[in-house]
Amino acid sequence: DPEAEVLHYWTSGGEAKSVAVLQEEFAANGGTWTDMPVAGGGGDAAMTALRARVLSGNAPTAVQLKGPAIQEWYEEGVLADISSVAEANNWDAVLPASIAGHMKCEGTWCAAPVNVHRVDWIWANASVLEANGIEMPTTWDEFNAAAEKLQAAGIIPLAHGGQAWQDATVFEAVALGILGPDGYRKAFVDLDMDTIKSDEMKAVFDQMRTMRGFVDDNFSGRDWNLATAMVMNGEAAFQIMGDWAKGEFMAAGKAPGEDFLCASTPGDGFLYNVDSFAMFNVDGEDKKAGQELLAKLVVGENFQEVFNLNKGSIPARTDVSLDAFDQCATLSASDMNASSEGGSLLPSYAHGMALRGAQAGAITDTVTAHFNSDMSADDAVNMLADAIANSM
Amino acid sequence: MADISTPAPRSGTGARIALRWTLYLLLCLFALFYLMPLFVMITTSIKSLDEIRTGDLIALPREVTFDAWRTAWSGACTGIQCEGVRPFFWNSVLIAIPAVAISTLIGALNGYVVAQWRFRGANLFFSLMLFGCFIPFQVVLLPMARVLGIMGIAGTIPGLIFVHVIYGLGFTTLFFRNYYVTIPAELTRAAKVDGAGFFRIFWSIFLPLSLPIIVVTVIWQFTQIWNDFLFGVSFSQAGTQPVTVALNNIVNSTTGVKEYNVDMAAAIIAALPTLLVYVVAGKYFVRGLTAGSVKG
Amino acid sequence: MLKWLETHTPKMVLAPSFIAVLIFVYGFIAWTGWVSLTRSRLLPKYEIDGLIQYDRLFASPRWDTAFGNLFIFGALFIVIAMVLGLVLAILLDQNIRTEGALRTIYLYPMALSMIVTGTAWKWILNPGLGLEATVQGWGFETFSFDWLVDPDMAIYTVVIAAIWQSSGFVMALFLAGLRSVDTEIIRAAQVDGIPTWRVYTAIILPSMAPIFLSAFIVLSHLAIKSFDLVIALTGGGPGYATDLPATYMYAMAFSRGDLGQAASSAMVMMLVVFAIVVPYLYSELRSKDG
Amino acid sequence: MPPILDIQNLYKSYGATEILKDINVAIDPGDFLVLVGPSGCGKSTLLNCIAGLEPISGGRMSIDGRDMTHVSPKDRDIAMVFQSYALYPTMTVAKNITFGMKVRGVDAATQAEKLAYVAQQLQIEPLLNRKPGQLSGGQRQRVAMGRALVRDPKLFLFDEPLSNLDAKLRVEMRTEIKALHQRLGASMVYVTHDQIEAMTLATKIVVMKGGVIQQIGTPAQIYNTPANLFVADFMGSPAMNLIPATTRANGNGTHIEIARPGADPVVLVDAQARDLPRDVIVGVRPEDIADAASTRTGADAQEAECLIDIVEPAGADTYAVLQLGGKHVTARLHSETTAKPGAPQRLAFDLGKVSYFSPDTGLRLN
Amino acid sequence: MPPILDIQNLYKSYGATEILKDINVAIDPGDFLVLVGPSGCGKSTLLNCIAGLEPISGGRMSIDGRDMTHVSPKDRDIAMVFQSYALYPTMTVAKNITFGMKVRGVDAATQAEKLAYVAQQLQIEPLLNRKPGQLSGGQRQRVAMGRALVRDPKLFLFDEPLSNLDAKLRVEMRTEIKALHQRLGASMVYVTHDQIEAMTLATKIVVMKGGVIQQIGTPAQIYNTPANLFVADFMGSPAMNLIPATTRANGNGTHIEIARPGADPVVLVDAQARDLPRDVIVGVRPEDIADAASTRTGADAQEAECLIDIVEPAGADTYAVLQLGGKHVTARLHSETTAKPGAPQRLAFDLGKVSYFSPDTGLRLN
Ligand SMILES: Nc1ncnc2c1ncn2[C@@H]1O[C@H](COP(=O)(O)OP(=O)(O)OP(=O)(O)O)[C@@H](O)[C@H]1O
Ligand SMILES: Nc1ncnc2c1ncn2[C@@H]1O[C@H](COP(=O)(O)OP(=O)(O)OP(=O)(O)O)[C@@H](O)[C@H]1O
Ligand SMILES: [Mg+2]
Ligand SMILES: [Mg+2]
Repeated sequence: DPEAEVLHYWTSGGEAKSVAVLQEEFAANGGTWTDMPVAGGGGDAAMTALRARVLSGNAPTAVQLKGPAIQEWYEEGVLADISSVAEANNWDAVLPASIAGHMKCEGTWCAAPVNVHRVDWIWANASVLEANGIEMPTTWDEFNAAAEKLQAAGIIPLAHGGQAWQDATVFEAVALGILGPDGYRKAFVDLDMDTIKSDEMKAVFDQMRTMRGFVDDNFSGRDWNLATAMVMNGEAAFQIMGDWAKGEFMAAGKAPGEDFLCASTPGDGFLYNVDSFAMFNVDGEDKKAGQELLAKLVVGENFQEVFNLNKGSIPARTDVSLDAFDQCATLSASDMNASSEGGSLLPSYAHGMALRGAQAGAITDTVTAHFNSDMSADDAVNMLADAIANSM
Repeated sequence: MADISTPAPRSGTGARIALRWTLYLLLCLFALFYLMPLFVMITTSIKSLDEIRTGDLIALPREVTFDAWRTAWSGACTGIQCEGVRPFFWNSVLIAIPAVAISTLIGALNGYVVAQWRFRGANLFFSLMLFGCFIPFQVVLLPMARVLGIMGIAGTIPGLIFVHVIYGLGFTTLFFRNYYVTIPAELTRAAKVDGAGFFRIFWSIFLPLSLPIIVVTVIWQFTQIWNDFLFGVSFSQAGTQPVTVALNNIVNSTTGVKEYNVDMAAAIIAALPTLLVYVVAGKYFVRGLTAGSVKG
Repeated sequence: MLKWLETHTPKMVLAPSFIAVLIFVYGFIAWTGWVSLTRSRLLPKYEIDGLIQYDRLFASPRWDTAFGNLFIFGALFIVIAMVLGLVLAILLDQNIRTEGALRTIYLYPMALSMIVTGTAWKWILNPGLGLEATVQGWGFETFSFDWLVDPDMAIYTVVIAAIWQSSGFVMALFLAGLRSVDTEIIRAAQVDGIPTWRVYTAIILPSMAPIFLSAFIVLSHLAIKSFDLVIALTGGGPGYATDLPATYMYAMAFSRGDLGQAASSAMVMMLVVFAIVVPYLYSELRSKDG
Repeated sequence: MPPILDIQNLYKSYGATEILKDINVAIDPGDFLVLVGPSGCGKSTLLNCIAGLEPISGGRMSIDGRDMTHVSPKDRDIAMVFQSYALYPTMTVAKNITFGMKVRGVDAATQAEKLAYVAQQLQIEPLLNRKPGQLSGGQRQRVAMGRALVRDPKLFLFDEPLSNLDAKLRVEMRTEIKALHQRLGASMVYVTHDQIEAMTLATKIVVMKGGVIQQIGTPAQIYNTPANLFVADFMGSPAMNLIPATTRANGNGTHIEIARPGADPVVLVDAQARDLPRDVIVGVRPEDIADAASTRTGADAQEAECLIDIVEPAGADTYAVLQLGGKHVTARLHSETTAKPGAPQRLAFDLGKVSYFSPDTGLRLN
Repeated sequence: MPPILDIQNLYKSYGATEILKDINVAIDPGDFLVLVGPSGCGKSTLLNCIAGLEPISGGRMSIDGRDMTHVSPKDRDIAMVFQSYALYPTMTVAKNITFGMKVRGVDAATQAEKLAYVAQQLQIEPLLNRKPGQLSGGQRQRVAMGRALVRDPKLFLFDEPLSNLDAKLRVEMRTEIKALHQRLGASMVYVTHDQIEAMTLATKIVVMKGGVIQQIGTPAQIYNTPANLFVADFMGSPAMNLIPATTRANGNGTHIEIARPGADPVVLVDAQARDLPRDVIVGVRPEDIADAASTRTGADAQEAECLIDIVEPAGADTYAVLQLGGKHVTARLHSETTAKPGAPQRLAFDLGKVSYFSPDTGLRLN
């Protein structure tokens, strides 16, 4: 019988419910699911455990992995090939090309996508905006203008948590807006030094400096959900955060469009953060069968719909009906399709989709150092270039 | 008995009473400092999530509810199971008790040898052992995983016990050695003349003398092992995960809704066994065990 | 044979520990040293590639910060926790009626997992939520305590939380030591007319030198390995102002898949430990033999 | 001048056991009080109470006129030598000795001078840089002495300070203590098991038993007129002979009749007329029973022929044991005596210092 | 029968300091060896070496014919009383005493029986359930004794086992040890500072100084014919008078001329003709200088009129100090002597046990 020990880091109530769907389906198909959840640090802890398990020759059957890490693990020669499942289920056709690209290792399929989180969201408190006569900004200048207005009105313009990954999230949204999708790709996917050292990049840092002025003084170390709560309470107006923030709003009983607004951050493009499962080489027919079944179910329409309804993200498959989804999700899905065709569907560097950990980390180091000091944009750009070079 | 403040006055002088009051005041002030975070944790754990979201985080609860405690104990999700920290307790107990016992015993023996049966190289051994206390656990994670794999105890509770014993030895040896060097060598001598051998002396003379340091060692080891996350997460597999991993899973989801009240309750619950150890073991902080042994 | 066994019992008792230490400490250090010379990323690789990882390490501004923090944090933490632990132990040793309860109160922070207490501390230290807000609420408008969000001061908040967490254990350690001091000697000092504080500083504390060694080792260990604490309290921030080598190493090894880099930072860390601990150990153990 | 030490109705118990019972002692400045008594009778406990190291269960005590009942040891201005030495283990001998002075802010020169003086007196100069753990028992004891001797307190308390010293050194130390006492006019309380020490040093002796004071007096009083059987038996070595006898008053003194096995009773005549009950216990010290050939020819000496059981030569003297009144009686004879075991011998009984005790109460009758 | 203890060329040093130098001692089964010597001379160290508790730096040692140089203490079959007691602090008195038996697997009944016997001998029955911390100094010492006495070893080692006991108890204990020695025929090595203990208990005395053996002999040999000035001076209390003198051989014996201040020299005639150098040191014990009126009228007694400096009554005796040969000389007079300080007195010098020493080497000449 199919068996799977699944290492993942979805442990909060909403997430657990979402994965439970998969487990149920898996069980319905005769499989035995052993749950091995390890939360923490955006999957860092899970990756730690994974490494120990792999080295001890006791790898889990399926692991929640994402981004270039999939390819890195593949290079270590420990990933199983699930091309047969992918081909049988025609994944190529139903997945956006750039997302499918993440699932392939040297031409073979080595992972199965679960969902797409959009990262470049800006959330707003509807009544605060209304009270101050502000529209959702569509350019960074508009955003700055709105922010100044809010500040004058005694409202914190931007709710932000001073943790490196949150800094990076804001940064990449700003970068996408200012550099444009191509510039973003060159800078954060190809690590093109010219782009990195360009004046536009300096403009990005300048905007970050401006944004720093819109954040209250006590932001250091604040959890993202506390920032979200500030928006909910009307203490702050905006927050730039991935679509998981929606879950906090919903959990507090707020309705999208009425109590809070969602929009993509100023500028074109779509930054995605795709969760996926990779299968590890294991012994035993049961486990291999489990891997295949799991892969099939993960990309199956049913799971993609139910899971993402719960999780607040959107299905990776483009052919899932979105009737049941809320307006933010619908917006996200249509943007994804549009940007996929326009070539502006881009991996989020801040969430480990674009670069190897060391490189992404090097960039984040610079971003957070700049954001938390009075470093000039010139210095920041030089530091960024050095850090990237040093991380190779 | 031989506290500095003898003789205990039956009816002390004014200055003495004032001193005493200052002392208690000071101790209570320190206690307040230590209790501050606990206060925050407890108040948070008995607030509703709504109140946390909308209210002042460190204010007293407007409305007291123990739902979070219930959830933390038996309802919080730690993965697809939502059974709270309860199912993981037993794993932690199975790991912590043998690991503490074994490492304390070996540490006591090691300390006894190094302190009382000095031989050439004993100090070198001790230094090597001590330095071992400083090895960053992050460093040992991967090679240890390999070794556990080779030994065939990867992912098992014995494997975890093994790891905890190995990396606890440095400390247990340190504590015991440093306690035993202060015990007069004449005791060992007398026992040797009485015909007692190595183990007999240890068992009959030294162990009974060691209560305070056993308490310290047990407190340290139990805390370290019970609260260990890194080894627990790396060297366990589904079914052998200790309570810290569960706690971590409850607390540390990045993209889920944060339930601070449950987090706090879970953390306090997870700490209860350790607290119990502190209270129980604390009774053995007795004085004067060496009294009357030798003329100095 | 039996006789041989007997005379060598002490050594035989140490042997398993000795072997374990050789393999699991020194073997692993050697392994780390090796890996630090390679370009290992996700998993260890064994092709030696020179000192490149060390070059990278020393070129990294984040490491500079982390390394510098180690000394600020380490020194403050060890000294303050030691002093506080000692003071508490001495105070508790004065025939305190409520010793049991107070002792548990001082100790309990050890029991709590820092991943959660970190949050509580974060709130307390947060100027908008915690102490500053509260005290200002009492009417002291000018009161300011915003270290947590000040990159130059944030490391001190880590020190505060670390002391809060560990000083109780140091207290327990010293208490055990105090309880083992021969009472007759204390009496002799009292009769000699020595004031109480001198009895402690000149007679009791010197005889507790071995206990100090224990406390020092424990605290240095905690200082060097402080990880949860930083992650939970500041996440290394603001920026990476409160990074420590341990968090740096962890980030490199596990978040960033840069194992070689992590290994090199570990080696540098251990070198520092070696440089500090060995002279201390040497003097401590020597004087004991004198 | 108030008594330097005044103890009134002092009680001390450990849990339920009463160790000291109703102790009343007062000593004047310059007194040298020696405490003697069997092992475990409470001597060290009494010293500890005087020093304030043990809380007392009842009574009060003053030093130099100030009430000290609840004053802490360090404020009592005393110096003490502990039976268990209690040296500071981490300090060198020199530090052990000077530490008290240092704390009191005595200047370095004076410290060095006193240290040198004391070290020379105690013959521990070569040991000044050693730690206590590297000393022999006697050396430790001397360091403990040194620690007290450098002080200049109101009261010295010594708990068997010389017990681990060899005879020669002990004599020297004894002389040194005596000199110190006279030089400083210091007041001292001194516990010893050595009778000679007690006799030669004390201005006043306290004999204790089971936590109760049996007698307080000068050495001569204690030795010559013991207050009861216990004191009589306890002080002096070999002990006083305590012989059951019957008395009969008579014109020219008191007739004492002592039964003995297989021979007529010995009848001795005490020249003084005394009012005694019929049955008494007669106390005669061994040195008051001598060879007839010796100088014991004074007014109170009386000869009697006795059968010698045992003869024990002991260097300077020879002891003879005989049976009188159903007791072994020891006589101190000359080392060149002619006494032989099993042979009769004329002995001289000197009744000048005889004591009479009541067999019922044990109390002295004369 | 091989010697029960045979020590050959034993050396012992702590670091660079040599504590014991070339020790050679052999004792036969049943011997009672007493070690005496000044404090710090190495007595305890020697006991520790015999017990195997201190590694020795050179030489060898055998017990009961078996080489024990490198054998561990527990296999040497010895019992030891430590100068520092070394009681097990967490065990009750009873446990302290029975621990050794328990370790050796003695059955419970025997343990109880021996414990009861020893406890009674040592008068510690009421203390059996106490911990050492609750005992007085002398009680601790008795427990330490008890721990040795319940054993039945090849060799007993006692390090000043009675130093903290009062005179009475000490005499009883001494008797008890003597009885034990005779009853069991046990072999013992015993350190004491008490001359009487040494004299009455020993079958053999070893006098040590600075880690070197000065003399080995029976008590009488040591007392009467000390091998050198050190032994002469050390043994006996008050010490032997060592008086510089000049000698002159003569038909009817040896003339000894002792200078004195402000008077003619004292000339004594030793009846034996001896071959002595001109300058000698004459050793005369205090008890051999007596009142002229005493019994010292034997062949060797000679009278001389001397000026008394000090008179010290000491209970049974009175000591007189005078100046002879530039030294203080002590005479033991009768307690009823007529001697007065500053007055002349006829004294009898008994030359029967006189010793002569070389002033250069300190060695005995006769
Ligand atoms: N651990 C040590 N290190 C250095 N010297 C020591 C040590 N132990 C003892 N000594 C020295 O060795 C000498 C002999 O000591 P030992 O204890 O044998 O003397 P002792 O004859 O028993 O004296 P006492 O009669 O005072 O007990 C002493 O001078 C002492 O100072
Ligand atoms: N902590 C204690 N608890 C109970 N009893 C005690 C304690 N300390 C001493 N004693 C008892 O008190 C009595 C008196 O002890 P103390 O030490 O005063 O005797 P001592 O006269 O000094 O005897 P020694 O001459 O043997 O030293 C002893 O019988 C002893 O057993
Ligand atoms: Mg005593
Ligand atoms: Mg000795």
